Amino acid sequence: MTDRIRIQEQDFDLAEEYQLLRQTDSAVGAVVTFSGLVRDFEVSAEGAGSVMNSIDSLSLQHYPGMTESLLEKIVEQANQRWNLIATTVIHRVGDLAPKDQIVLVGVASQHRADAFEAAQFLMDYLKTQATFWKSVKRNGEQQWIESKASDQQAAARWDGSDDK
Amino acid sequence: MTDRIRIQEQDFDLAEEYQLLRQTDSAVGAVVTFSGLVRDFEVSAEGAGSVMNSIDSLSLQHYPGMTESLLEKIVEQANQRWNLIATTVIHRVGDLAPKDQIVLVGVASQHRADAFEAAQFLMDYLKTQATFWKSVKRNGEQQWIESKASDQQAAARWDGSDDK
Amino acid sequence: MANLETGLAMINVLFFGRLGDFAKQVPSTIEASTPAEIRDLLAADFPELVRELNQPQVLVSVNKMIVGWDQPLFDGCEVAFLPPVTGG
Amino acid sequence: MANLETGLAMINVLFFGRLGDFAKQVPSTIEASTPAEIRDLLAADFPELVRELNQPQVLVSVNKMIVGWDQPLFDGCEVAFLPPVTGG
Repeated sequence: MTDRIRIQEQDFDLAEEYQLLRQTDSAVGAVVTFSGLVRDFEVSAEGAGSVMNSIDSLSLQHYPGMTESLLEKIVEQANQRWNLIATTVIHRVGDLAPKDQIVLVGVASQHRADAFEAAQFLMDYLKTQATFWKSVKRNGEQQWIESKASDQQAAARWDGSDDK
Repeated sequence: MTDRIRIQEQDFDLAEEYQLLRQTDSAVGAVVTFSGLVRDFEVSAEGAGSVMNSIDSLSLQHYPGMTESLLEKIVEQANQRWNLIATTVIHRVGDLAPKDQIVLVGVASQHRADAFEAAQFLMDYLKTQATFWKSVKRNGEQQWIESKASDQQAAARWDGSDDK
Repeated sequence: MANLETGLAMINVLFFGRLGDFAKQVPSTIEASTPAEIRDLLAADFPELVRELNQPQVLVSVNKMIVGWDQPLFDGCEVAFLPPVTGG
Repeated sequence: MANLETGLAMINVLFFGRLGDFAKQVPSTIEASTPAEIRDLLAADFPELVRELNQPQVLVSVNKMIVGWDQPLFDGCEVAFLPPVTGG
Protein backbone atom coordinates (compact mmCIF):
# COMPACT_ATOMS: atom_id res chain seq x y z
CA MET A 1 0.00 0.00 0.00
CA THR A 2 1.40 3.33 -1.10
CA ASP A 3 -0.41 6.19 0.60
CA ARG A 4 0.14 9.86 -0.14
CA ILE A 5 -1.54 12.41 2.15
CA ARG A 6 -0.94 16.13 1.73
CA ILE A 7 -2.47 19.34 3.05
CA GLN A 8 -1.21 22.31 1.10
CA GLU A 9 -1.96 25.84 -0.06
CA GLN A 10 -0.71 25.32 -3.60
CA ASP A 11 -2.73 23.72 -6.38
CA PHE A 12 -2.31 20.05 -7.31
CA ASP A 13 -1.86 18.36 -10.67
CA LEU A 14 -4.34 15.52 -11.16
CA ALA A 15 -2.37 14.15 -14.13
CA GLU A 16 0.79 13.77 -12.04
CA GLU A 17 -1.06 12.07 -9.19
CA TYR A 18 -2.85 9.76 -11.65
CA GLN A 19 0.46 8.67 -13.18
CA LEU A 20 1.86 7.89 -9.72
CA LEU A 21 -1.22 5.82 -8.85
CA ARG A 22 -1.22 4.02 -12.16
CA GLN A 23 2.47 3.13 -12.06
CA THR A 24 2.57 1.83 -8.49
CA ASP A 25 2.31 -1.79 -9.54
CA SER A 26 1.61 -3.83 -12.68
CA ALA A 27 -1.38 -5.38 -10.86
CA VAL A 28 -3.27 -2.05 -11.01
CA GLY A 29 -6.37 -2.58 -13.14
CA ALA A 30 -8.50 0.34 -11.94
CA VAL A 31 -7.83 3.95 -10.95
CA VAL A 32 -10.61 6.19 -9.65
CA THR A 33 -10.05 9.89 -9.03
CA PHE A 34 -12.37 12.37 -7.41
CA SER A 35 -11.75 16.13 -7.67
CA GLY A 36 -13.73 18.69 -5.75
CA LEU A 37 -13.95 22.17 -7.29
CA VAL A 38 -15.09 25.54 -5.96
CA ARG A 39 -18.44 26.37 -7.52
CA ASP A 40 -19.34 29.99 -8.13
CA PHE A 41 -22.34 29.76 -5.81
CA GLU A 42 -23.25 28.23 -2.48
CA VAL A 43 -26.63 26.85 -1.54
CA SER A 44 -27.78 28.50 1.70
CA ALA A 45 -29.86 25.61 3.04
CA GLU A 46 -30.91 22.13 2.04
CA GLY A 47 -34.30 21.11 0.73
CA ALA A 48 -37.16 23.43 -0.11
CA GLY A 49 -36.48 27.10 0.52
CA SER A 50 -32.81 26.78 -0.36
CA VAL A 51 -31.27 29.83 -2.00
CA MET A 52 -28.27 29.94 -4.34
CA ASN A 53 -25.92 32.77 -3.53
CA SER A 54 -23.04 33.60 -5.82
CA ILE A 55 -19.68 33.86 -4.07
CA ASP A 56 -16.48 35.86 -4.61
CA SER A 57 -14.07 33.44 -2.94
CA LEU A 58 -13.75 30.55 -0.53
CA SER A 59 -11.35 30.15 2.38
CA LEU A 60 -10.31 26.90 4.06
CA GLN A 61 -9.00 26.72 7.62
CA HIS A 62 -7.75 23.53 9.24
CA TYR A 63 -6.21 22.32 12.51
CA PRO A 64 -2.57 21.58 11.65
CA GLY A 65 -1.31 18.35 13.16
CA MET A 66 -4.78 17.04 13.96
CA THR A 67 -5.96 17.02 10.34
CA GLU A 68 -2.96 15.03 9.16
CA SER A 69 -3.45 12.34 11.79
CA LEU A 70 -7.20 12.13 11.06
CA LEU A 71 -6.53 11.73 7.34
CA GLU A 72 -4.00 8.98 8.07
CA LYS A 73 -6.63 7.15 10.12
CA ILE A 74 -9.26 7.52 7.38
CA VAL A 75 -6.87 6.12 4.75
CA GLU A 76 -5.90 3.29 7.10
CA GLN A 77 -9.57 2.37 7.51
CA ALA A 78 -10.03 2.33 3.73
CA ASN A 79 -7.05 0.01 3.38
CA GLN A 80 -8.55 -2.32 5.96
CA ARG A 81 -11.95 -2.44 4.26
CA TRP A 82 -10.89 -2.74 0.63
CA ASN A 83 -8.12 -4.33 -1.37
CA LEU A 84 -6.20 -1.21 -2.43
CA ILE A 85 -2.81 -0.79 -4.08
CA ALA A 86 -2.31 2.96 -3.67
CA THR A 87 -4.22 5.93 -2.27
CA THR A 88 -3.77 9.68 -2.63
CA VAL A 89 -5.54 12.36 -0.59
CA ILE A 90 -4.70 16.03 -1.18
CA HIS A 91 -6.67 18.81 0.49
CA ARG A 92 -5.98 22.48 -0.10
CA VAL A 93 -6.23 25.20 2.56
CA GLY A 94 -6.16 29.01 2.36
CA ASP A 95 -7.96 31.24 -0.12
CA LEU A 96 -9.53 29.76 -3.25
CA ALA A 97 -11.48 31.23 -6.16
CA PRO A 98 -14.44 29.77 -8.07
CA LYS A 99 -13.32 26.90 -10.39
CA ASP A 100 -10.23 26.19 -8.25
CA GLN A 101 -9.51 22.63 -7.21
CA ILE A 102 -10.10 21.98 -3.48
CA VAL A 103 -9.60 18.29 -2.91
CA LEU A 104 -8.30 15.21 -4.71
CA VAL A 105 -8.89 11.60 -3.77
CA GLY A 106 -7.30 8.92 -5.93
CA VAL A 107 -7.41 5.15 -5.48
CA ALA A 108 -5.66 2.39 -7.43
CA SER A 109 -6.73 -1.24 -7.07
CA GLN A 110 -6.92 -4.48 -9.01
CA HIS A 111 -10.69 -4.35 -9.46
CA ARG A 112 -12.98 -1.39 -10.02
CA ALA A 113 -15.42 -2.00 -7.15
CA ASP A 114 -12.66 -1.53 -4.55
CA ALA A 115 -11.43 1.70 -6.12
CA PHE A 116 -14.94 3.18 -6.53
CA GLU A 117 -16.11 2.31 -3.03
CA ALA A 118 -12.92 3.35 -1.28
CA ALA A 119 -12.90 6.72 -3.08
CA GLN A 120 -16.51 7.38 -2.01
CA PHE A 121 -15.75 6.28 1.56
CA LEU A 122 -12.69 8.56 1.71
CA MET A 123 -14.69 11.56 0.47
CA ASP A 124 -17.60 10.89 2.84
CA TYR A 125 -15.26 10.57 5.83
CA LEU A 126 -13.16 13.52 4.77
CA LYS A 127 -16.31 15.69 4.64
CA THR A 128 -17.48 14.67 8.12
CA GLN A 129 -14.37 13.73 10.14
CA ALA A 130 -11.41 15.83 9.03
CA THR A 131 -10.80 19.18 10.77
CA PHE A 132 -11.41 21.60 7.90
CA TRP A 133 -13.71 24.61 7.99
CA LYS A 134 -14.90 26.52 4.93
CA SER A 135 -15.97 30.14 4.77
CA VAL A 136 -17.12 32.11 1.74
CA LYS A 137 -16.92 35.77 0.85
CA ARG A 138 -19.76 37.49 -0.93
CA ASN A 139 -19.79 41.24 -1.46
CA GLY A 140 -16.73 41.43 0.78
CA GLU A 141 -18.49 39.77 3.72
CA GLN A 142 -17.20 36.53 5.25
CA GLN A 143 -19.61 33.77 6.19
CA TRP A 144 -18.94 30.27 7.57
CA ILE A 145 -20.43 27.37 5.65
CA GLU A 146 -22.95 25.22 7.52
CA SER A 147 -22.30 21.49 7.65
CA LYS A 148 -24.74 19.44 5.58
CA ALA A 149 -27.06 16.73 6.87
CA SER A 150 -26.62 14.98 3.51
CA ASP A 151 -22.88 14.61 4.21
CA GLN A 152 -23.59 13.06 7.61
CA GLN A 153 -26.01 10.64 5.95
CA ALA A 154 -23.48 9.76 3.26
CA ALA A 155 -20.86 8.95 5.89
CA ALA A 156 -23.33 6.98 8.04
CA ARG A 157 -23.88 4.41 5.27
CA TRP A 158 -20.36 3.05 5.89
CA ASP A 159 -20.97 2.44 9.59
CA GLY A 160 -22.04 -0.86 11.06
CA SER A 161 -21.93 -3.66 8.53
CA ASP A 162 -18.91 -4.15 6.32
CA ASP A 163 -21.23 -3.84 3.39
CA LYS A 164 -23.26 -0.92 2.14
CA MET B 1 -25.11 17.98 -20.97
CA THR B 2 -21.87 17.66 -22.89
CA ASP B 3 -21.21 14.06 -23.86
CA ARG B 4 -18.07 12.76 -25.52
CA ILE B 5 -18.03 9.15 -26.73
CA ARG B 6 -15.07 7.71 -28.60
CA ILE B 7 -13.87 4.29 -29.71
CA GLN B 8 -10.28 4.43 -30.85
CA GLU B 9 -7.04 2.49 -31.28
CA GLN B 10 -4.81 5.28 -29.98
CA ASP B 11 -4.16 6.01 -26.33
CA PHE B 12 -6.06 8.74 -24.46
CA ASP B 13 -4.85 11.51 -22.17
CA LEU B 14 -6.74 11.53 -18.88
CA ALA B 15 -5.42 15.01 -18.01
CA GLU B 16 -6.87 16.49 -21.20
CA GLU B 17 -10.26 14.82 -20.68
CA TYR B 18 -10.31 15.95 -17.05
CA GLN B 19 -9.69 19.57 -18.04
CA LEU B 20 -12.55 19.42 -20.57
CA LEU B 21 -14.91 17.96 -17.94
CA ARG B 22 -13.82 20.45 -15.31
CA GLN B 23 -14.19 23.49 -17.55
CA THR B 24 -17.61 22.67 -18.99
CA ASP B 25 -19.44 24.93 -16.59
CA SER B 26 -18.73 26.97 -13.44
CA ALA B 27 -21.39 24.90 -11.64
CA VAL B 28 -19.12 21.81 -11.75
CA GLY B 29 -18.30 20.88 -8.16
CA ALA B 30 -17.28 17.24 -8.65
CA VAL B 31 -15.37 15.30 -11.30
CA VAL B 32 -14.97 11.53 -11.08
CA THR B 33 -12.73 9.63 -13.48
CA PHE B 34 -12.34 5.89 -13.86
CA SER B 35 -9.46 4.40 -15.85
CA GLY B 36 -9.18 0.73 -16.66
CA LEU B 37 -5.67 -0.61 -17.24
CA VAL B 38 -4.32 -3.87 -18.68
CA ARG B 39 -2.95 -5.98 -15.83
CA ASP B 40 -0.05 -8.31 -16.50
CA PHE B 41 -2.14 -11.34 -15.55
CA GLU B 42 -5.65 -12.67 -16.03
CA VAL B 43 -7.62 -14.72 -13.55
CA SER B 44 -8.85 -17.89 -15.25
CA ALA B 45 -12.03 -18.40 -13.22
CA GLU B 46 -13.88 -16.76 -10.37
CA GLY B 47 -13.99 -17.99 -6.78
CA ALA B 48 -12.04 -20.92 -5.37
CA GLY B 49 -9.84 -22.73 -7.84
CA SER B 50 -9.10 -19.56 -9.82
CA VAL B 51 -5.65 -19.40 -11.36
CA MET B 52 -3.63 -16.29 -12.25
CA ASN B 53 -1.96 -16.55 -15.62
CA SER B 54 0.51 -13.94 -16.76
CA ILE B 55 -0.22 -12.51 -20.21
CA ASP B 56 1.86 -11.10 -23.05
CA SER B 57 -0.79 -8.84 -24.59
CA LEU B 58 -4.47 -8.13 -24.84
CA SER B 59 -6.59 -7.55 -27.93
CA LEU B 60 -9.96 -5.82 -28.12
CA GLN B 61 -12.47 -6.43 -30.89
CA HIS B 62 -15.75 -4.54 -31.23
CA TYR B 63 -18.76 -4.31 -33.54
CA PRO B 64 -18.35 -0.96 -35.31
CA GLY B 65 -21.58 0.98 -35.57
CA MET B 66 -23.37 -1.08 -32.97
CA THR B 67 -20.95 -0.25 -30.13
CA GLU B 68 -21.25 3.48 -30.72
CA SER B 69 -25.03 3.42 -30.60
CA LEU B 70 -25.01 1.23 -27.46
CA LEU B 71 -22.62 3.63 -25.72
CA GLU B 72 -24.84 6.56 -26.66
CA LYS B 73 -27.80 4.77 -25.10
CA ILE B 74 -25.87 4.00 -21.92
CA VAL B 75 -24.78 7.63 -21.54
CA GLU B 76 -28.34 8.80 -22.23
CA GLN B 77 -29.61 6.52 -19.45
CA ALA B 78 -27.02 7.94 -17.04
CA ASN B 79 -28.14 11.47 -17.92
CA GLN B 80 -31.74 10.50 -17.19
CA ARG B 81 -30.94 8.95 -13.82
CA TRP B 82 -28.50 11.53 -12.45
CA ASN B 83 -27.96 15.26 -12.60
CA LEU B 84 -24.84 15.40 -14.78
CA ILE B 85 -23.08 18.30 -16.44
CA ALA B 86 -20.67 16.41 -18.72
CA THR B 87 -19.74 12.81 -19.49
CA THR B 88 -16.80 11.24 -21.31
CA VAL B 89 -16.52 7.60 -22.40
CA ILE B 90 -13.43 6.46 -24.32
CA HIS B 91 -12.83 2.79 -25.10
CA ARG B 92 -9.77 1.54 -26.92
CA VAL B 93 -9.74 -1.33 -29.41
CA GLY B 94 -6.91 -3.27 -31.06
CA ASP B 95 -3.74 -4.62 -29.47
CA LEU B 96 -2.74 -3.49 -25.98
CA ALA B 97 0.17 -4.35 -23.69
CA PRO B 98 0.18 -4.75 -19.89
CA LYS B 99 -0.09 -1.36 -18.10
CA ASP B 100 -1.81 0.24 -21.13
CA GLN B 101 -4.99 2.22 -20.61
CA ILE B 102 -8.13 0.46 -21.94
CA VAL B 103 -11.09 2.57 -20.94
CA LEU B 104 -11.86 5.99 -19.48
CA VAL B 105 -15.13 7.10 -17.95
CA GLY B 106 -15.34 10.68 -16.66
CA VAL B 107 -18.32 12.45 -15.13
CA ALA B 108 -18.74 16.08 -14.04
CA SER B 109 -21.64 17.15 -11.84
CA GLN B 110 -22.57 19.65 -9.16
CA HIS B 111 -22.50 17.13 -6.34
CA ARG B 112 -20.24 14.15 -5.75
CA ALA B 113 -22.92 11.46 -5.33
CA ASP B 114 -24.16 11.98 -8.91
CA ALA B 115 -20.66 11.78 -10.39
CA PHE B 116 -19.66 8.70 -8.38
CA GLU B 117 -22.85 6.76 -9.05
CA ALA B 118 -23.05 7.63 -12.73
CA ALA B 119 -19.40 6.63 -13.28
CA GLN B 120 -20.04 3.25 -11.64
CA PHE B 121 -23.24 2.76 -13.62
CA LEU B 122 -21.47 3.60 -16.88
CA MET B 123 -18.67 1.12 -16.16
CA ASP B 124 -21.07 -1.64 -15.10
CA TYR B 125 -23.17 -1.19 -18.24
CA LEU B 126 -20.15 -0.83 -20.47
CA LYS B 127 -18.84 -4.17 -19.15
CA THR B 128 -22.11 -6.03 -19.76
CA GLN B 129 -23.90 -4.25 -22.63
CA ALA B 130 -21.36 -2.82 -25.05
CA THR B 131 -20.17 -4.99 -27.93
CA PHE B 132 -16.51 -5.43 -27.04
CA TRP B 133 -14.67 -8.74 -26.83
CA LYS B 134 -11.28 -9.23 -25.19
CA SER B 135 -8.72 -11.88 -25.96
CA VAL B 136 -5.30 -12.39 -24.39
CA LYS B 137 -2.09 -13.85 -25.71
CA ARG B 138 0.12 -15.98 -23.50
CA ASN B 139 3.13 -17.83 -24.88
CA GLY B 140 1.98 -16.78 -28.33
CA GLU B 141 -1.44 -18.44 -27.98
CA GLN B 142 -4.66 -16.47 -28.25
CA GLN B 143 -7.50 -17.08 -25.80
CA TRP B 144 -10.86 -15.34 -25.45
CA ILE B 145 -11.69 -13.89 -22.04
CA GLU B 146 -14.77 -15.36 -20.33
CA SER B 147 -17.42 -12.91 -19.19
CA LYS B 148 -17.67 -12.57 -15.41
CA ALA B 149 -20.71 -13.31 -13.27
CA SER B 150 -19.54 -10.52 -10.95
CA ASP B 151 -19.93 -8.01 -13.81
CA GLN B 152 -23.48 -9.21 -14.47
CA GLN B 153 -24.27 -8.83 -10.76
CA ALA B 154 -22.73 -5.35 -10.69
CA ALA B 155 -24.91 -4.27 -13.61
CA ALA B 156 -28.03 -5.91 -12.17
CA ARG B 157 -27.96 -3.63 -9.11
CA TRP B 158 -29.01 -0.70 -11.31
CA ASP B 159 -32.09 -2.49 -12.63
CA GLY B 160 -35.55 -2.14 -11.20
CA SER B 161 -35.78 0.67 -8.66
CA ASP B 162 -34.32 4.08 -9.43
CA ASP B 163 -32.21 3.68 -6.35
CA LYS B 164 -29.46 1.24 -5.51
CA MET C 1 -30.51 -9.97 -54.45
CA ALA C 2 -33.10 -12.41 -53.15
CA ASN C 3 -33.13 -15.79 -54.74
CA LEU C 4 -36.15 -15.72 -57.05
CA GLU C 5 -36.73 -19.47 -56.83
CA THR C 6 -36.62 -19.90 -53.04
CA GLY C 7 -37.84 -16.45 -51.98
CA LEU C 8 -35.00 -16.41 -49.44
CA ALA C 9 -33.05 -13.25 -48.70
CA MET C 10 -29.29 -12.84 -49.12
CA ILE C 11 -27.94 -12.12 -45.64
CA ASN C 12 -24.54 -10.77 -44.59
CA VAL C 13 -23.40 -12.75 -41.55
CA LEU C 14 -20.87 -11.77 -38.88
CA PHE C 15 -19.45 -13.74 -35.96
CA PHE C 16 -17.77 -11.96 -33.03
CA GLY C 17 -15.44 -12.97 -30.21
CA ARG C 18 -14.83 -16.70 -29.76
CA LEU C 19 -17.52 -17.46 -32.38
CA GLY C 20 -15.22 -16.01 -35.03
CA ASP C 21 -12.66 -18.77 -34.36
CA PHE C 22 -15.20 -21.43 -35.41
CA ALA C 23 -16.58 -19.46 -38.36
CA LYS C 24 -13.50 -18.76 -40.44
CA GLN C 25 -14.77 -20.94 -43.34
CA VAL C 26 -18.38 -19.73 -43.20
CA PRO C 27 -19.38 -17.74 -46.33
CA SER C 28 -19.98 -14.06 -45.65
CA THR C 29 -23.43 -14.19 -47.26
CA ILE C 30 -26.08 -16.84 -46.70
CA GLU C 31 -29.64 -17.28 -48.02
CA ALA C 32 -32.09 -17.53 -45.12
CA SER C 33 -35.33 -16.10 -43.78
CA THR C 34 -34.49 -16.02 -40.03
CA PRO C 35 -31.33 -16.11 -37.85
CA ALA C 36 -32.45 -19.54 -36.59
CA GLU C 37 -32.45 -20.78 -40.18
CA ILE C 38 -28.88 -19.52 -40.68
CA ARG C 39 -27.86 -21.55 -37.64
CA ASP C 40 -29.63 -24.67 -38.94
CA LEU C 41 -28.02 -24.31 -42.38
CA LEU C 42 -24.56 -24.29 -40.74
CA ALA C 43 -25.15 -27.40 -38.63
CA ALA C 44 -23.89 -29.94 -41.16
CA ASP C 45 -20.61 -28.23 -42.10
CA PHE C 46 -19.84 -26.39 -38.84
CA PRO C 47 -21.01 -28.55 -35.91
CA GLU C 48 -18.61 -26.89 -33.42
CA LEU C 49 -19.77 -23.41 -34.40
CA VAL C 50 -23.42 -24.41 -34.04
CA ARG C 51 -22.75 -25.93 -30.62
CA GLU C 52 -21.37 -22.51 -29.63
CA LEU C 53 -24.33 -20.68 -31.20
CA ASN C 54 -26.68 -22.80 -29.12
CA GLN C 55 -25.18 -21.50 -25.87
CA PRO C 56 -28.04 -19.61 -24.17
CA GLN C 57 -25.93 -16.45 -23.65
CA VAL C 58 -25.35 -15.98 -27.38
CA LEU C 59 -27.34 -13.02 -28.76
CA VAL C 60 -28.36 -12.20 -32.29
CA SER C 61 -28.55 -8.78 -33.87
CA VAL C 62 -30.10 -7.73 -37.17
CA ASN C 63 -28.82 -4.46 -38.58
CA LYS C 64 -27.13 -3.76 -35.21
CA MET C 65 -30.27 -4.23 -33.09
CA ILE C 66 -30.66 -7.18 -30.69
CA VAL C 67 -33.56 -9.36 -31.92
CA GLY C 68 -35.05 -12.83 -31.43
CA TRP C 69 -33.87 -15.87 -33.39
CA ASP C 70 -37.10 -15.87 -35.42
CA GLN C 71 -36.78 -12.27 -36.61
CA PRO C 72 -37.81 -12.21 -40.34
CA LEU C 73 -34.91 -11.24 -42.56
CA PHE C 74 -34.88 -9.20 -45.75
CA ASP C 75 -32.39 -8.87 -48.56
CA GLY C 76 -29.17 -7.19 -47.48
CA CYS C 77 -29.78 -7.60 -43.74
CA GLU C 78 -26.67 -7.78 -41.56
CA VAL C 79 -26.98 -10.59 -39.02
CA ALA C 80 -24.40 -10.80 -36.24
CA PHE C 81 -23.92 -13.54 -33.65
CA LEU C 82 -22.66 -12.12 -30.35
CA PRO C 83 -21.13 -14.13 -27.49
CA PRO C 84 -21.17 -12.55 -23.99
CA VAL C 85 -19.36 -9.19 -24.17
CA THR C 86 -16.14 -8.63 -22.22
CA GLY C 87 -15.24 -4.97 -22.65
CA GLY C 88 -14.32 -2.31 -20.13
CA MET D 1 3.70 26.47 34.81
CA ALA D 2 0.80 25.39 37.02
CA ASN D 3 -0.49 27.91 39.47
CA LEU D 4 0.88 26.78 42.83
CA GLU D 5 -1.97 28.35 44.82
CA THR D 6 -4.95 26.93 42.88
CA GLY D 7 -3.37 23.73 41.57
CA LEU D 8 -4.88 24.57 38.12
CA ALA D 9 -3.01 23.90 34.88
CA MET D 10 -2.10 26.53 32.29
CA ILE D 11 -3.93 25.54 29.12
CA ASN D 12 -3.44 26.74 25.55
CA VAL D 13 -6.86 27.27 23.99
CA LEU D 14 -7.83 27.32 20.30
CA PHE D 15 -11.15 28.07 18.60
CA PHE D 16 -11.83 26.97 15.02
CA GLY D 17 -14.32 27.90 12.33
CA ARG D 18 -17.19 30.18 13.37
CA LEU D 19 -16.12 29.87 17.04
CA GLY D 20 -13.03 31.90 16.20
CA ASP D 21 -15.19 34.90 15.29
CA PHE D 22 -16.54 35.04 18.87
CA ALA D 23 -13.20 34.32 20.55
CA LYS D 24 -10.96 37.07 19.22
CA GLN D 25 -10.55 38.65 22.69
CA VAL D 26 -10.13 35.35 24.59
CA PRO D 27 -6.60 34.99 26.08
CA SER D 28 -4.56 32.23 24.44
CA THR D 29 -3.80 30.56 27.79
CA ILE D 30 -6.31 29.90 30.58
CA GLU D 31 -6.02 28.22 33.98
CA ALA D 32 -8.46 25.31 34.21
CA SER D 33 -8.70 21.62 35.09
CA THR D 34 -11.24 20.50 32.42
CA PRO D 35 -12.55 21.82 29.08
CA ALA D 36 -15.95 22.32 30.74
CA GLU D 37 -14.27 24.62 33.26
CA ILE D 38 -12.71 26.69 30.46
CA ARG D 39 -16.20 27.16 29.01
CA ASP D 40 -17.61 28.16 32.40
CA LEU D 41 -14.78 30.66 32.98
CA LEU D 42 -15.60 32.36 29.66
CA ALA D 43 -19.34 32.70 30.36
CA ALA D 44 -19.20 36.12 32.01
CA ASP D 45 -17.04 37.92 29.45
CA PHE D 46 -18.00 36.01 26.28
CA PRO D 47 -21.67 35.04 26.48
CA GLU D 48 -22.08 34.72 22.69
CA LEU D 49 -19.04 32.42 22.44
CA VAL D 50 -20.34 30.22 25.26
CA ARG D 51 -23.77 30.01 23.61
CA GLU D 52 -21.95 28.68 20.53
CA LEU D 53 -19.81 26.29 22.62
CA ASN D 54 -22.99 24.84 24.11
CA GLN D 55 -24.26 23.75 20.70
CA PRO D 56 -24.42 19.94 20.90
CA GLN D 57 -22.39 19.47 17.69
CA VAL D 58 -19.33 21.29 19.10
CA LEU D 59 -16.49 18.88 19.91
CA VAL D 60 -13.49 19.30 22.17
CA SER D 61 -9.99 18.00 21.60
CA VAL D 62 -7.06 17.82 24.00
CA ASN D 63 -3.66 17.56 22.37
CA LYS D 64 -5.41 16.87 19.04
CA MET D 65 -7.53 13.96 20.30
CA ILE D 66 -11.30 14.22 20.61
CA VAL D 67 -12.24 13.92 24.31
CA GLY D 68 -15.16 14.53 26.66
CA TRP D 69 -15.79 17.90 28.31
CA ASP D 70 -14.63 16.53 31.68
CA GLN D 71 -11.24 15.30 30.48
CA PRO D 72 -8.65 16.22 33.18
CA LEU D 73 -6.11 18.74 31.90
CA PHE D 74 -2.43 19.07 32.67
CA ASP D 75 0.02 21.91 32.33
CA GLY D 76 0.71 22.80 28.74
CA CYS D 77 -2.28 20.91 27.29
CA GLU D 78 -3.67 22.24 24.01
CA VAL D 79 -7.47 22.42 24.12
CA ALA D 80 -9.36 23.11 20.89
CA PHE D 81 -13.06 23.78 20.39
CA LEU D 82 -14.30 22.42 17.07
CA PRO D 83 -17.57 23.30 15.36
CA PRO D 84 -18.96 20.83 12.77
CA VAL D 85 -16.34 20.34 10.06
CA THR D 86 -17.01 21.44 6.47
CA GLY D 87 -14.05 20.25 4.41
CA GLY D 88 -13.92 18.30 1.16
